[in-house]
Amino acid sequence: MMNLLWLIPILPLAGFLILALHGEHLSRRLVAWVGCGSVGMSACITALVGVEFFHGLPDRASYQQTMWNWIDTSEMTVGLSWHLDALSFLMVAVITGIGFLIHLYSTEYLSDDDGYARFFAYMNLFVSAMLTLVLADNLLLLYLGWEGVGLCSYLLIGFWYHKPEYGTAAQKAFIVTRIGDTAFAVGLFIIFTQLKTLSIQQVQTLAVEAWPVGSNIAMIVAVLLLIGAVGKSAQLPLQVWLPDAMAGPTPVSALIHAATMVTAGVYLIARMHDLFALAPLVQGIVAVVGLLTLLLAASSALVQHDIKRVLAYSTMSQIGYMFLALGVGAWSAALFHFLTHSCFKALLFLAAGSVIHSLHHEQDIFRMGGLRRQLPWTFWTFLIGAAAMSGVPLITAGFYSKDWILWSVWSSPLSQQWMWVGALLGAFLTGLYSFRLIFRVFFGEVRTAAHGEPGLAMRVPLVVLAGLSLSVGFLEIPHTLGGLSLFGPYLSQVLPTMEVRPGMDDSSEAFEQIAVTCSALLGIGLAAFFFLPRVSVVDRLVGTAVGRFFVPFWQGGWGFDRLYERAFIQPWFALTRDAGEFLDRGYGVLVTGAEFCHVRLSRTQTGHIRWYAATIAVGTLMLLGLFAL
Amino acid sequence: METLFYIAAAVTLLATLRVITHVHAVHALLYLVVALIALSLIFYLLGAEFAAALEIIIYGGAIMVLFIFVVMLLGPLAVEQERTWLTPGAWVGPSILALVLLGEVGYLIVAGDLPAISIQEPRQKAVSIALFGPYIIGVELASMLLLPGLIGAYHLGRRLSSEAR
Amino acid sequence: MLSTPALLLATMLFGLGLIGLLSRRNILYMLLSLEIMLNAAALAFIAGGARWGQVDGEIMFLFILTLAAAEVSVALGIVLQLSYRFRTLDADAFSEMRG
Amino acid sequence: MPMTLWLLILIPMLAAPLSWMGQQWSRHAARWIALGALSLDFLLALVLWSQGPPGSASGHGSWLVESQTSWIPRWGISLHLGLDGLSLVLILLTAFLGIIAIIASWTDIQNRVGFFHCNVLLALGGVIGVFLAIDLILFFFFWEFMLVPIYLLIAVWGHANRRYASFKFFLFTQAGSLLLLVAMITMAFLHQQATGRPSFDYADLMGLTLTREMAWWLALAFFIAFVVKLPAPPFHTWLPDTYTEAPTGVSIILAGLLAKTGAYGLLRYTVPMFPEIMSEFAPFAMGLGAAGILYGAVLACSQTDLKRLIAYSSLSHMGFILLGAFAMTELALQGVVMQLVAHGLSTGGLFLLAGALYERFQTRDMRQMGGLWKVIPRVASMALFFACASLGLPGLANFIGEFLVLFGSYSVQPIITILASIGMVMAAIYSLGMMQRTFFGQLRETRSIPDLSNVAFGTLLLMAVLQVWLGLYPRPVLATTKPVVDALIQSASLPAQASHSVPVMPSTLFTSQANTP
Amino acid sequence: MSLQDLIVLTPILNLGIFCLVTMLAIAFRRNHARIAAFAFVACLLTLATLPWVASATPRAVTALLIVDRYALLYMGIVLCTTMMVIGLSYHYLHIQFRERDGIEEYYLLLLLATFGGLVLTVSVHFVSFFLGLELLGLSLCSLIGYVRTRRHPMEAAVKYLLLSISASAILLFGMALLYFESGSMTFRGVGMVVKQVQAVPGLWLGGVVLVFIGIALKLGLAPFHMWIPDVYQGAPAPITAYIATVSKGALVALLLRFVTDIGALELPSLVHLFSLLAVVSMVVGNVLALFQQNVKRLLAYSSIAHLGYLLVALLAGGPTAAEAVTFYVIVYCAMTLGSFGVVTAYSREAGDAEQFEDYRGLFWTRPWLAAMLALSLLSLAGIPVTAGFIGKFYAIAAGVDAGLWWLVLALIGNSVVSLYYYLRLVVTLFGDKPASATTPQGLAIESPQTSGWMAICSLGLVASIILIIGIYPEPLMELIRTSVSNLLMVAQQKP
Repeated sequence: MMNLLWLIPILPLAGFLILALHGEHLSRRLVAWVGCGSVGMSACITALVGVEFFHGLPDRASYQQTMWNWIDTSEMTVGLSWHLDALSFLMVAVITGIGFLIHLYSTEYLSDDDGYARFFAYMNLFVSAMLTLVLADNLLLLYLGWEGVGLCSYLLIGFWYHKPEYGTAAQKAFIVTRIGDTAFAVGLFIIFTQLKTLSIQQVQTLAVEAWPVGSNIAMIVAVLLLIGAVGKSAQLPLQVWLPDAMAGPTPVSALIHAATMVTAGVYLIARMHDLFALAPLVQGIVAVVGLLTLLLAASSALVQHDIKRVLAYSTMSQIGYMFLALGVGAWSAALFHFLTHSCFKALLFLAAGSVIHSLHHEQDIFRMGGLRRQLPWTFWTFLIGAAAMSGVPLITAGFYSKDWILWSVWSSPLSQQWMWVGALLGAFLTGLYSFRLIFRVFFGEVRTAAHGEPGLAMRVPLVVLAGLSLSVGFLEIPHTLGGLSLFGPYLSQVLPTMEVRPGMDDSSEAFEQIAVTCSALLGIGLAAFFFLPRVSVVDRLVGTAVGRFFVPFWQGGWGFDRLYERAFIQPWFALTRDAGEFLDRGYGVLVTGAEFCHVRLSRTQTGHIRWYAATIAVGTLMLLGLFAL
Repeated sequence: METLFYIAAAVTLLATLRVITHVHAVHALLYLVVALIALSLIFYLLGAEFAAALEIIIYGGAIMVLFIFVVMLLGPLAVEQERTWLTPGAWVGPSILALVLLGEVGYLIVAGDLPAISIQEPRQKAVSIALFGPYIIGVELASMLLLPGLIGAYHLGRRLSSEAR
Repeated sequence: MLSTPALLLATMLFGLGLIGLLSRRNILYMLLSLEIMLNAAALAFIAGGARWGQVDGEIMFLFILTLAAAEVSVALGIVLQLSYRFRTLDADAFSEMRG
Repeated sequence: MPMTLWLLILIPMLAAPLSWMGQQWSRHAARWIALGALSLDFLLALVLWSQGPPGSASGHGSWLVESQTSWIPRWGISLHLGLDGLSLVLILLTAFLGIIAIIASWTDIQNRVGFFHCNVLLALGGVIGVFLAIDLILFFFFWEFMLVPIYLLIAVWGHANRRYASFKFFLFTQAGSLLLLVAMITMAFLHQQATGRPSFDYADLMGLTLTREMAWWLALAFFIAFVVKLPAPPFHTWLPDTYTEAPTGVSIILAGLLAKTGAYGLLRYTVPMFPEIMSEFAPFAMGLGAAGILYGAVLACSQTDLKRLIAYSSLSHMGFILLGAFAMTELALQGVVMQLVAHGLSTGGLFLLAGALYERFQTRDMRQMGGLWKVIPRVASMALFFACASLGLPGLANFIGEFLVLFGSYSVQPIITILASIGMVMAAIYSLGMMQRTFFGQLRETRSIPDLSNVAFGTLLLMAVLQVWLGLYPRPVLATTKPVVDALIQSASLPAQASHSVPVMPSTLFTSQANTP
Repeated sequence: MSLQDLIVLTPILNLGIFCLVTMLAIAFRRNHARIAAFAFVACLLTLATLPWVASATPRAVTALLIVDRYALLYMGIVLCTTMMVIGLSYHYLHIQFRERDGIEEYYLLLLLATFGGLVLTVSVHFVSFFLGLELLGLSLCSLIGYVRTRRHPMEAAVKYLLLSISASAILLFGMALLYFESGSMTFRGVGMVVKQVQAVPGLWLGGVVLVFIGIALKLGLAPFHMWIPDVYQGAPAPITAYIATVSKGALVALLLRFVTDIGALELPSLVHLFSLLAVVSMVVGNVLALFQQNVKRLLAYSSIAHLGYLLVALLAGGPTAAEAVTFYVIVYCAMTLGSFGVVTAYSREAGDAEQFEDYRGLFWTRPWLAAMLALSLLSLAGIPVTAGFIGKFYAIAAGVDAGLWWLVLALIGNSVVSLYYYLRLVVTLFGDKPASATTPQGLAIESPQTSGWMAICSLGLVASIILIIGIYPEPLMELIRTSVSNLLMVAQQKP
């Protein structure tokens, strides 16, 4: 069964090829079958492989499969090879599973769109690329998937190409991530130059052997990989593309900009954890970046008007948590949060999509309200998602994952106390903005009438994801609450478990959990206080001087867009405004000079014999003077 | 001897100067003839009496006559100038220079101490021997050279037969 | 020896001829000036012959004479033709081709 | 067997007058003749490829197939052709792109069809000759020979500003190649001084021992001549004008093949002949390459003319070749070869599409386009594909080329390589900008416009498939050129030891006299 | 004059006799075709004597002439070129002289000029040099003004006459100075003086400079090039071709011999003089041609530049230089004949086809003629497959051999510049036919559809020569090598 591994990324690719080359001639029904079917089959194969992976392999170590040698020179041998281990299997499972659900959802969501086949083609390509990314055995193949998902993200953001601003958003997303990718590529160059290999496993072992902890080279490589990860995962300072990326259809946001692609950075850092462990300083930077992003994004999410933008900022914020966890060495916690986040964020996006769908593409939450009764399915699933995101204790998956992270931050030897405080503030803000959304959209008076609940194809994924959002958290229950630990040991094959700082015992853990719970609940409560009443308290707050400063500031994502506009984009346009080039003008001077000489010399050809004779005389005298005297 | 040379040289130069400054074609030609005669005197003084003779005969005679002939032929270009040709003042300059030369020649004849005579055998003989010995090809070539002169003058100088009618 | 002064004279005559060539506009005069230049060259040959006591200079003079005759005949042919056709002997009038 | 080399050159050259005459027989006769000739060439090259086990050929000095006939013994010039992996790959590319160019001209060129194809065939014959000749003068012969037909192709069938462009093209190239000629002649004389007879034979001149100063000047001439053709700044200003003004098919040939001759020259002559100088020179040349990458990219971003944009992007891609060629590591050189092929395919595709757009809208100005995806999805999707190829998307051939170059160069010149990598970001900017301005956004055209014909689409698809194939399985190209690359590296490392030893007489180093007939 | 002398002089004698016979034939009965054929046969027969004579060479005939293989080779060039010009002229004259009024002397003058050219190739003495030159010059002068009904030929004739006599005067004066200084009129005798003394006498140097200036004037080297464009433009097209080829070729033969014999290249100041002339010629010629709108003038300017290239080769000195110069002369003659030949063949009664506009789109109406012109122009530009490339190769090779780096660089720089105007003309050939077919003078163009079979044959021959030399130059190189070695061998043998 394991040898079917290669089919997992290839099937969606086949789906893409069919749809891309022949999609226009297929019926919508067939397109949907191909689009969903390929991912679905991938998911099935994942399941089959999973069965064997859990039972067949001794110690569930890893499984490798090479299709062929991609680059084959005497200096560099890079195979198109797949590497399956616990980490990649987790990713594959999430991608194919959630991917399938979102595909299913899309069949209805986009049912009356012109580019139906195109959409599924891109989506399939994306799934394929994403699977390549996570299954890659070497960094170059990983890079292939890395760029591939970037491309698909670009294509899908700009899916509705007739709106120029969507195209711009797509371009922005691609170029900003490409900056990160370039740094990543340079990192690859250094790794290869130093270690003469690109295989992930070998790189890690060799790096540990070759580079001492904290050495410059390890730091540089780690920083470069971090920049790559930051770009892809929309973390500070390359986070600006994600809010704009919401221009794409909502399923795209769910799949790419919430569940899978944006977490590629997390995956990369986790993958290369040994390398990051060699560069403690960089790991610290990872934590700080995560923390800052989570606060920035959370505060920005508070004041957005567009439902999808709120979710986009929330995504950034949640990925910030993952980075924070990675930064403090809580590898498993980060990936656990990735797992739960994939479920609840996909759920939230899909539910939001359902809202948007039924409101005829209305996305402004200030034009929504009271949808609770009109869209009960959507409401309940959205509520579950929001609860999971806010970390409503005990029943939601988000609680368990976030709690794990916060506990790790609290107890990790690598972290600082203020980090925990920041993360706690983040948890509070999460509750606040999540339920702001709930109260704005589903409570209060009806502002725009909905045209009914979505159909089955959209409802099934919502329900399944809602179920997952509630249940996956039970994979890892802290021992203060019973102590069921499945996830941590599962990943311990691949990722080191975090050591707890001495002096951290159950009591401190309990105290910490209570603090987290309180902050989350406080956020939800405050949201109820702010947004539930008809005359909003918030409006008054916004009117104050402090509010007048902070609201636009937060709305603009802390002004990064404007800063980049000034610092990079405008100079760039100034540079590229002129289509001519100065070197060409240099040659132009030569031409002008020649023309000038020609005109001048032509005037000497007067046609007068006497003038000619005079030149002869003068020439003769001069030459005589020069050479005979 | 040397004085003679310098006087002749002066005459040549003066006459030549007038050739290039004079506005009337015939006058200029007259001066040129004088210059040529003076030059032939110099040739003579340099011992090239054969050249001196040819200078007068061919240059002063044939070629200059050709020139004058053409000037006459030029018709309209010459007609307007015809009146001025007759003024006696025009003859003064050439006459004076010619007289100077005449004096020189007279002196040479009277003085009798000629440099050319000091050469044992007549100069013309040596020239002739050289001309028809080592330079025979040159002579042949020179004779060929006259052919394009002839044909060119014939073809270029002639009017079209249709125009002539 | 008179050969060196003769050479000097030849040079001066050559110069005078050149000046004439440059300063006169009438083609006829230009031809005359050229004759002077040729004559100057001939004189220089004669002077050379005198210096070395050879007859070669004189022989060269003869050939120059031949050239002058041939050349003058062609030149005058052209002059006649020009005067027929264009009614002018102004050298500067013949400057249609230029540039 | 040796005759096949001549056949490779002569088939297109002899078909050229035939296709000219073919004009009188029927409307498409010229095209079919040209197509047939090139297909024949392609097949012949394929046969050669399949016959020669790529592993056994070892680059310089010993060739897969060789043919030598005396030509001008007075100067030691012979008709010496040799085929190795590098030339084989490039000849395959030539024949392939030639076919593409003719297909691209099928609807584009409607007047003087016969003469057009005659010129195309002559030019391609010249290009193949360049790739095969290993006598320097013969090389130069073909090198110059191909200029005239290309010049005519631009000057007669080009766009509005064709005269200016064609002049610029010719003058720049000629300036470079005359320098080359002087350098070649100098080398022949140096050979004469050393051995008593002049020789222009590659092997003879390879073994020449030069004084440092002389080698420096010669190397400079060899460098400039090829860099003009490649091109790299500051000798590139002919490129945008020429590529833009040429008709589609010719643009493909120009960008896909003529630029390659420059790269080929660098690899075949400049680098191995003056290894010592070149190793000193490498930082500068690589810097020039990086400068070309960035400069081309910045200018590509500034363009509003579609073909001009592609032209500048091509300049940018050529920078990688310069970068790699002077890095002198196996990876970089492999990357260079790959980039040669990949760039031919990607730029060829883009020019084909730009031509298709021009045919439909009579403009190349992207400001007058927009939203065309809706009208001509086939063009748009193919453009998207080739734009991706151009920006170096992994999985496509360009990626292999660029990345191998960068991998190979990093170990030599890290800073320059990092600068060059920035070009990847810029490539994204201009490629996507092109897509955005042309195919996305609001639709302006309201009339209905035919999409790509099946033939054109199939052609593009074929190129795309090749891109993907080489992007995922570059082994055929890499393996074929491996011996050449190895030999190049060997020759580069050779003088390091040789410079300390006694100068060896050239004739003993290489035994090319052995195969003189 | 022994029999042996007469044998080696056969070519010259033969042609001389034919001149006289032709004159008699004209006097006897005027018939254009017959006289043309007669002149052609004269050249052909003379040409046929060359191989026969070759066995008896080298041989000095009196002090004036020396007949060696070198001279015979140049004689061959001169004669072949003359034959081509005769071929080109026939149809041209046929059109120009509708009245059949005095066409026949044209051929006689042509033969006389050629005779002069032959004399130049064998001259080693001032007398023969001067007489040969004047024979050539005077005949040419008449030929230039031959179409005396038109203004331009007459204007050109006057200019040529006056300036060519000035040149002769300068040349003669220089010779006189040399004679005065050395007491000898043979080239070698003149050169001996310098070899014997330490310091070069100023008068001698002045004489040499004057002689060179005279030659430069006749060759049209800048800054003595002024007359060239006007005369080229004004002269009837076949005569332009003749001036550009025969008169220059013969003179170059003489120049090479003169330079070799007097050992001019051993004197730095003379080398500098030549370098200066070469560079200035190249630059001035090319710059003047750049935007020229008159085809004949353009070719004239280009010929100035080409003489500059040739000087570079000449300056190199030694066997390679002589070879290169000779090769270049041959190549140059072929391509000049080709280009002016097309101008001739395309000319009409109203005047020569000399404006760019006349040639616009020629390729689409008369492809072969246009191809011929394009071939010649590309050859002039030095593009491979044409003879011009090999010529340029030789010139560069000579320069490189002698280490004249700056001159070689100037040469290639100028080649590039020159390419511009050649291409300008080539591109015109391939342009689109203008809508209104009138010349700037307002004359309606009746572009001739035929050019006479003789002209076409000649052009075809020239084209094939250009291509053959361009593709397989080895036999010609061998021929030149043996011939030239003769020149140098003689130079070394008899000091």
